[in-house]
Amino acid sequence: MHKLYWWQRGLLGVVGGTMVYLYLPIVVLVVFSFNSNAVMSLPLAEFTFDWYRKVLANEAMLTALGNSLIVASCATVLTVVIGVPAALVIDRYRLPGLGLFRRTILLPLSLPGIVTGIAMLNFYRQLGIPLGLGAIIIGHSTALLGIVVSQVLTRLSRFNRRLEEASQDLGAGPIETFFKVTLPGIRSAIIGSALLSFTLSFDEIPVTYFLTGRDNTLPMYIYSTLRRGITPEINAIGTLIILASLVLIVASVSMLKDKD
Amino acid sequence: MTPRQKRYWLGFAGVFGVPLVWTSLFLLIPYAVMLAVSFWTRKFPLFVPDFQFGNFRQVFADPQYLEVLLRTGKIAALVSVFALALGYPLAYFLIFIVRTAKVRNFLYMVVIVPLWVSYLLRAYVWKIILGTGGVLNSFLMWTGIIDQPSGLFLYNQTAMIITLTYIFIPFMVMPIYTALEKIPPRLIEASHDLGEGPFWTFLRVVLPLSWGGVVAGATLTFCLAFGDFVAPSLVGGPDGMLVANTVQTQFGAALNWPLGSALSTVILLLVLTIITISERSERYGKIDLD
Amino acid sequence: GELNILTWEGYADPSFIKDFETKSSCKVSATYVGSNDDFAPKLAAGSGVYDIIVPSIDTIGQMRLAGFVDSIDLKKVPEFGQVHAKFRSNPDVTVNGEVWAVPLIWGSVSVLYRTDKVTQPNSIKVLWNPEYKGRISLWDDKSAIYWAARMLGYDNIYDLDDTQLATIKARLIEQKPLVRKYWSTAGELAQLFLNDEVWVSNAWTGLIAKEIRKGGKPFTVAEVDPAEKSEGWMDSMMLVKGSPNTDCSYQFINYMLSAKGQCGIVGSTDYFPTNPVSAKTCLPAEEARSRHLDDPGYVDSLVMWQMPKRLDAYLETWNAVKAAM
Amino acid sequence: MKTIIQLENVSKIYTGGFKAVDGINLGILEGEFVTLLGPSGCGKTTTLRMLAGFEEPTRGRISLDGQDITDSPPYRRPINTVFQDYALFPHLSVLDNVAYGLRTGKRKLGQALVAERVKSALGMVGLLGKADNRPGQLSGGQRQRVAMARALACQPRVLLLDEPLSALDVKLREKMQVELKQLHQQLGITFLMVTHDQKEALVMSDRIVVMHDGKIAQIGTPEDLYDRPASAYVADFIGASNLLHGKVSALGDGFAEVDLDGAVLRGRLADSARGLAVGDAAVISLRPERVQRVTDGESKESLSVFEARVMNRHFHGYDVRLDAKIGGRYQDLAIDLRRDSIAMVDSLPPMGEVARFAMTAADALVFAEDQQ
Amino acid sequence: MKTIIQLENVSKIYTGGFKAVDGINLGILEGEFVTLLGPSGCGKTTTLRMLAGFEEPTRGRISLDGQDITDSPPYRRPINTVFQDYALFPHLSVLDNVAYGLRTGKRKLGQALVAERVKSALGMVGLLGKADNRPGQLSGGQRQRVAMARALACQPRVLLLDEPLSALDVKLREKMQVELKQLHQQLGITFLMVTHDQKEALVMSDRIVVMHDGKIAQIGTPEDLYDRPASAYVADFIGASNLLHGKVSALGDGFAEVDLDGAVLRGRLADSARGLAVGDAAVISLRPERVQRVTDGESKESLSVFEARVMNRHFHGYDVRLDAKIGGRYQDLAIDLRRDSIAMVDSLPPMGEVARFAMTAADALVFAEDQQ
Ligand SMILES: Nc1ncnc2c1ncn2[C@@H]1O[C@H](COP(=O)(O)OP(=O)(O)OP(=O)(O)O)[C@@H](O)[C@H]1O
Ligand SMILES: Nc1ncnc2c1ncn2[C@@H]1O[C@H](COP(=O)(O)OP(=O)(O)OP(=O)(O)O)[C@@H](O)[C@H]1O
Ligand SMILES: NCCCCNCCCN
Ligand SMILES: [Mg+2]
Ligand SMILES: [Mg+2]
Repeated sequence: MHKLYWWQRGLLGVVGGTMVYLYLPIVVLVVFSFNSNAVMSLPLAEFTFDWYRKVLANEAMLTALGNSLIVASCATVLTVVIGVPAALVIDRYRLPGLGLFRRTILLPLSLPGIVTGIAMLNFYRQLGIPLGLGAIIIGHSTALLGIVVSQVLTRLSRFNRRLEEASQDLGAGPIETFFKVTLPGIRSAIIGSALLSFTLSFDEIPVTYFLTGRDNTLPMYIYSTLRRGITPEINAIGTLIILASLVLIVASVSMLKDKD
Repeated sequence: MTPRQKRYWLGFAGVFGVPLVWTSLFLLIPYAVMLAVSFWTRKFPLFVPDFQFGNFRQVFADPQYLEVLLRTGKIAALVSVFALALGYPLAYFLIFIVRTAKVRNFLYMVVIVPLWVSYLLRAYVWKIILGTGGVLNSFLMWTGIIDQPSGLFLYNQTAMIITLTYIFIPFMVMPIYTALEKIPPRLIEASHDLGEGPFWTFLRVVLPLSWGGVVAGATLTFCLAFGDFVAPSLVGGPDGMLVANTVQTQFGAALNWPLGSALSTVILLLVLTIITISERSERYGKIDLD
Repeated sequence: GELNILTWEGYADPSFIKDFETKSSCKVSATYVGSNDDFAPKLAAGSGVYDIIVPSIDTIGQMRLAGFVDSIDLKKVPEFGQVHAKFRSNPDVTVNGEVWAVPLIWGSVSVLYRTDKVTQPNSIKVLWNPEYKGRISLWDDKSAIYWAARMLGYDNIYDLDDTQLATIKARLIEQKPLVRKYWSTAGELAQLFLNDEVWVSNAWTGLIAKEIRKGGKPFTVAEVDPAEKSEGWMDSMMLVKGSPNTDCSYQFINYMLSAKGQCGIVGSTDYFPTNPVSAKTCLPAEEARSRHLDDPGYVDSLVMWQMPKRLDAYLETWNAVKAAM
Repeated sequence: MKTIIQLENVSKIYTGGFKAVDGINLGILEGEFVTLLGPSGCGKTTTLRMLAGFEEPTRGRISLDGQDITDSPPYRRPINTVFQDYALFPHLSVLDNVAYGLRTGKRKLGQALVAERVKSALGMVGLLGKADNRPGQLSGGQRQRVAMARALACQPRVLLLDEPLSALDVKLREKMQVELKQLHQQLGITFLMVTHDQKEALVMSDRIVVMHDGKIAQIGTPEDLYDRPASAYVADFIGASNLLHGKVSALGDGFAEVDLDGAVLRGRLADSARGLAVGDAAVISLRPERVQRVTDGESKESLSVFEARVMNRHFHGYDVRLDAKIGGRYQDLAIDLRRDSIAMVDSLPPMGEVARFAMTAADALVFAEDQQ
Repeated sequence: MKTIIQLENVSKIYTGGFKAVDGINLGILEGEFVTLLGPSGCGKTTTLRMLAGFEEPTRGRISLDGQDITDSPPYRRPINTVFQDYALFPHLSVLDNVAYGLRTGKRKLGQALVAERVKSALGMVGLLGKADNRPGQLSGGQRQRVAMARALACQPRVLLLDEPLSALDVKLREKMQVELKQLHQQLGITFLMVTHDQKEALVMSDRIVVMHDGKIAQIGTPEDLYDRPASAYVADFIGASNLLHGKVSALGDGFAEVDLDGAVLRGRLADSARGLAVGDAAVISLRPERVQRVTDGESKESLSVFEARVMNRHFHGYDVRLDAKIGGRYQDLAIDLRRDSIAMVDSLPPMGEVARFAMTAADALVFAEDQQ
C-alpha cells in the first residue's frame, strides 16, 4: 500500500465517521436489549435476558408478528406475479401508453407512502371494503409493485433477447421459452426484488397506518407501543429483527451467488 | 391480421391482462378517488360529496399549510444534502479506494444492511441516543465536555434531520454506488494520462459521470423524507410538524378527509414535478457509457 | 366471541380483563387512543372493526350524531340505575329518553410537576413560565384550548368566539418554545418525566403519577388543582353500530359496572368509579372517600368537559398551533 | 439437385419505413453452402432472420421444400441458426444446451435418444470432454462449437449461420473456417451463412450472394465473382480492387481502352458494359496483385504498360504494397509486388518517382461509370 | 538519433504472483515507430502501462531522456496514450475531449491557444466538423481519431497506442493503418504501439519487438523478422508458417537437410541453430507462399523438390490454398499457389493425390527442436 494523499485520509475519516453513524444506533439497540434497567440511559445496569423472555411471552406482539409475516408473504407473491408480467410487457412491446403505464406503476416508489395510504383508504371507504389484513395486502402490493417492476426491467434490459430467439429456433414455443430461458435469466432480479418487497412490506407503516382494522402488523404494534412510551422489549424485538435480516441477507447472497 | 400478428396480440393480452387490471383498480382508481374527495366538503360531523375548490384554496390561502410545506421542503432538502455529503464519499471510497472486490462487496453489504432493519426501530433508537439522559449526553458528561445533560439534541428539527439522514443514507449510497461502479477505470487513467491529478480528475470526470446517481439518490431521499411522519412524532419537537403529519391530522383528529385529500393531491403533484425535473436532469447527466 | 375495544390506557388491564375473558369466553383486544379526537376518524375509516368505544363525555354526542353508535338496550344493563345520577342524566348520555352511553369512570385533569424542580404551582400559568423553558409538556389534544382559555380567564370555554380563539392561538404559539414535547399518551408523559425531559405538564390525575412513581427515579412528582380549577371528565362505553358481537358487548358493559370491573379499573388507573354501589363492595373506606364515592358533588369543583359548540373551529385552532413554527 | 429454400420477391420494411431488404429472389439447392456477403447494413441479417422466422417479410413468399412457410413461427421450422454471439444459454451446461432442442416443443425425444444425439453432436465438434461446463467457462472457439453442436443436434434441413466466426481472433477464425467447411461436407446439410468478410466467403462457399442496399448485386461461385464481377461494386467488394475513372478511348472485340488523363489502360469489357461507346465515362478495375513491375527498357506485347508515381511503400511480408498515383487526376493506385526473392526489394521503384508498371488486359475489367 | 525511452531490466509481478513482464531491456529512439507484438497475455499491455505510469514496475528502471521516471505518476509524464477502447470522456464533446489535456490544473493554456491547438489536432485527424458531437454520436473510426487527437493535442514526447485499431473492421483498419503511419511521419513524435496482429505490425513499424511470455523474443525491422526470424516461435508468429518436425539428415555451409520420414527438405540454418548436428531433432519452417508447384517431369537445380498429398483446396481469390500432408508422419502443410492466370486453375494438382512441389532452400529456415 502506498502512502495516502491528504484528501484520501480525509475521505477515510468521513467514511469511518459515516460507518460509526450507521452502526452506533444498531449497537445501542442491541446493547440495551440486554440491559436490565427499564429506563434507557447510561450507565448500564445488569445483563439480562428478561426482555427477550417478555417478547416471547407477549401474545399481542406475536400475533402482530404473525400478521406481518402473512402480509409480507402475500404482498411479495402478488408483487412478483403482477410485476413480472408488467415488466415483460413494458420491455417487450412498443406501444403508446406503455410509457405512462410504467411511470404509473413506479410512482408509489417515490411518492410518500402516506399519499398511497390515504388514496387506498378513500377508495376502500367508497367501495365499503373492510379494513384489515386483506386491505393491507392489496395496499402493500400496489405500493411495492414498482420494486419488482423496476428491478426486473433493469435486468431485462440487459437480458440477451437472442437467447429467446435461440430457444424458439430450437423448437420451443413462447411459453416454454419463457419458463426455460427468460425466467432463469431474470431469476436473481426476481428473487432480489422479492426479498426487498418482503422486507419493505414487513416494515411498512404509512400505508398500513390507514388500513389496519382489527389486525395489527408488527410495525404498527411497535409504533403504538412506542407512542405509549418506550420499553426495552422493543430493543429485544429490534435485535431479533436484525438477526433475522442478517440471516435473510446471507441466505439470499449465497443463494444468488452460485449462478450469476 | 396475419397469424403472426394474432399471436403477437394474444400474447400481449395474456401477459398484460392482470397487471393492467390490478394497476387500474388499485392504483389509478384510488388516486382518482382521492382526487375526487379533495373536492368534497367538510360538514359536521363528517363530510359530504361536492365539487368545489375550497380545500385547495385553504391549502394555499391559510399560511399554516404553506408554512408546513416549506418546513417539510427545507428539512427534506437538508436531509438530502447531508445524506449526499456522507453517502457520496462512502460510495466513492467503496468503488475507488477499496482494492479487492471481496472487501468492496462486503462493505457494500455493511452499508445496505441497516436498510433491512426496521425503519421504525432505526428512528426510535435516536431517542435513546439523543435524549437528556441518553447515550450522547452520558458520553459527553463522561468525557467532561459538558457538566449538565443538554436538552438540545432531542425533540427538535436537528434530531429529525439526524434521524432522517440516518434512515435514508442507504437510498443515497445505492444509486451513487451503481453510477460510480459503471465508470470505467480507464477514463480515470485517461485523465491522469492527459496530465490531470486525482483531485481535478474527480471534479472533471468522476463527478459529472456519477451525476445521474446523485440526482437519483437525492430525489429518492428528498421524496421519502418529504413524506415521513414517523420521525417527527418520535424525535421531533413542537416545531417539527411535517406535511405528512398534517395530512395524518386531517384524516385523524380533524376528520377533514376532503382537506387531507387536497393536501395529498398537492403532495402528489409536487412529487411528480420533482420526479419530472429530476428525470430531465438525470437524462442530462445520463451518459451512454457503452 | 371476540371483542374489540377502542379505549384508554389502563382500561383493559389484564388484572381484571382476564377474569372477564374466562367468565364470558369473550376475548378482549384493546386499542388505545391518546385523544378523544381519535375516535371519529377510526370509526369513519370503516365499520366492522370495533365493538365498543369508550369516549369521554365531550365526545359521545359527536359519536351519536355521526351515526357511529347504537343506543343502549337498558334491559340488558340491569345495573345502569346504580350509576351516579349526575352522569346518567347528562344530556349526551340520555337523549330523548334513549340511552347512548354507559358511564364507566371519571376523573380530572390537573397539573403534574416535579417537586424538586418546580415550586408548587398555583396557577395554570406555570405552563407558560419561561423559567421552565424546554421542560414543559402539554397534552396533544383540543383540550389545550380549554387550558389556554382558562388561563386567560374566559368562562365560556366550550363556546369561544373567533377573537377569543385567535387570542388563545397566539398564546399557545407563544408557549411553543417553552414546550419540550406535546404528549399524546399517559405512557409517553410518564417516560418524559422519567427520562428527565419534562418537569411540569397537565396530566390525567392518577394514572400518570402512578406510573412515574413506579419508575423508581430519585425524585417525586405531585398533582395539584390550579386556582383556575382542574378539568373534569367522564368516560362512557358505547356500542358501535353494526357490531356483530353485541352479546359480548353487553356482557362486557355489565362486567365493567360490576364490583370486579369498577374496582379493577380503579386499581389500574386511580380514577374514580361511576357505580358507587358496586365499588363500595370492594374498595376500602379510605379509598372510597378519596375516590369521591359518596361525593358526586366533587364534580362541581371541576370544569366538567362538554362538547364545544364549534368543534371544528377548536380542532382547526389546535392544529394550526401545532403546525406553526 | 433440388431447390430446398426459395425466396420469391421478398422485401422487409421495418416500422419506421426503412427498407432493409428489397425484393429478393433466391433459390438455394439442397446441400449447398451459400453465403450472403455484403457491407454492414445491406440486409444480410434481416434476410437470415426472415428465413429463421424471427422477422416477417413485408412482402413476398418464402418456401421450404415447395411449402409456403412465410407465416409459420420459428419454432415450427426445420431450420436452425448459429447466432453471431452464439446465444448459448448461460444457465445450462454444454450438454443441456445441446440437448435443448431435443427436449422441447413437439420434438420431445426419449432420454436415451437425447443422450446419444448430444454425444454425437458434441463428438462432431470435439467437445465431448466439456459436456458439464457452463458456457461461461469456455473459450470463444469452444463456444462457437457448442453453438454449432446445439443447432446440428436438431438435424435441421437448413442451417443458418450469422457471422459465425466474427467474434474469434484471426488465427482461430481461419482454423474454424476449415472445420466448418469440413462439417458441411460431412453432413450434407444446407448451410446459409452471412458474413461481411469477403475472404471468408471466398474460402468457404459453393455460391456467394453479394448484397447491396437490400438487393442482390450478384450470385455466383467464388471464381465467378472474383474473375467475372458483374459490376464495379462487386469487383471492389471481392478482393482488393483499384477503381479508376476515365473515358473510353478505344473499343474492340470485348476489350476497351480507358484514358485516365495521361495514362491509358486496357481491359476486358464487363458483360454489363457492352453498350459503351468511345468517349463514354468508364471505370476500370484492376487488382493490386495483378500489376507487375516492368523496368525501364522492357516492353511486352501482351501487356498494357503504364506509368505511375510511387508515393509510399509498405512491407506486407508476403509482398510489398506500393501506394501510387496514376493519370492526370492523380488517382490512387495500390500495387502489390511479390517479394519472391529477398534481393528483389532493392529493385523496388524509388519513392516519389515515376515508374513503369504493366498488366494483362484480361485482368482488368471495364464498367460503365454509372454502374458503380 | 538519440534514445528517448530506456527500459532496464524491467519486470512486473502482479499481486497474486503472476509474472507478466520478465526482465525487459529495450531502448526506443526518438521519432521511431516501435511495435510490441505478441500473442494474448504475453505482457504487451503491461509494458505499455508501466511506461504510461499506470503500473509500477516490480523491478527495473524506466527512463525518459535519460531521466529516471520509474516513480513519477502518469500525470507528470510527457507521454500520452491512445487506449484500446479509446476511453473518450462520454460527457464531453469532441472539442472538450481534445482540449482536456490542455486545460488541466497545471497546464492551463490560454483560451486562444487551446482553441488553436484543438483545431490543429482535429484538423490533423479530419474531424473539424464533429467538434460539438458527443463521442456516443461517432462511429468507431471517428472515435479512434478523436482519441488520437486528444493525445496529440498535448504534444507528448512519446505516444503510446494500445491496439489502437483492433476495434475497427477490416477495411477501416487498413485505412487507419495508413493514416496513422502518415501522422507519425508528419509529426516526428515517437510512437510505441501494441498489437497482436502481425500484419499490422509489419505494415506500420520501423522496428518490432516480438514478445513471448513476458520476455522479448526478438527485436528487429519487419524485414528482419520476416526473413530472418530468430526462432521457430517468431517464424510462426510473423506471417503464416509451416513448422515441420524432423531430424537433421545433412549439414553444410549454413544449410541443413531435414528428414521428415520420407520427404527431405533443405533450408538455411537459423543463427541460433548453428550447433545442430546430423541426427538432431529439428524444425524446418517454410512459408506457404514460397512453395511452388513443379510438374512431374520438371526439375530445377536451385530448388529443393518434395512430394506431398493434396487433401483439400480453398479458393482465396488472390491465390489457392492447398491443404497437404507431407512425410511419413503426415504433417500438415499449407501451400499457397498464385492464380496468376485463370487458366492455371486447371493445372492444380487433383485432390487426394500426391503431387510434386519445390522451394528455394534460402526460403526455408531450420531451427533446433527445443527452441520452439
Ligand atoms: N429492428 C429494426 N428496425 C429498424 N431498422 C432495422 C432493424 N433491424 C435492422 N434495421 C436496419 O436495416 C438495415 C439492414 O440491417 P441488417 O441487420 O440486415 O444488416 P446486415 O447486412 O446484417 O449488417 P451487418 O453486417 O452490420 O450485420 C440496417 O440499416 C439496419 O439499421
Ligand atoms: N491486474 C492484473 N493482475 C493480475 N494479473 C494480470 C493483471 N493484468 C494483467 N495480468 C496478467 O498478466 C498477463 C499479461 O497481461 P497483458 O495485459 O500485459 O497481456 P497482453 O500482452 O496485453 O495481452 P492481450 O493481447 O490479451 O491484451 C496476462 O496473463 C494477464 O492475465
Ligand atoms: N378525555 C379523556 C381523558 C382521558 C381519560 N382517560 C385516561 C386514561 C389514562 N390511562
Ligand atoms: Mg448482420
Ligand atoms: Mg493487451
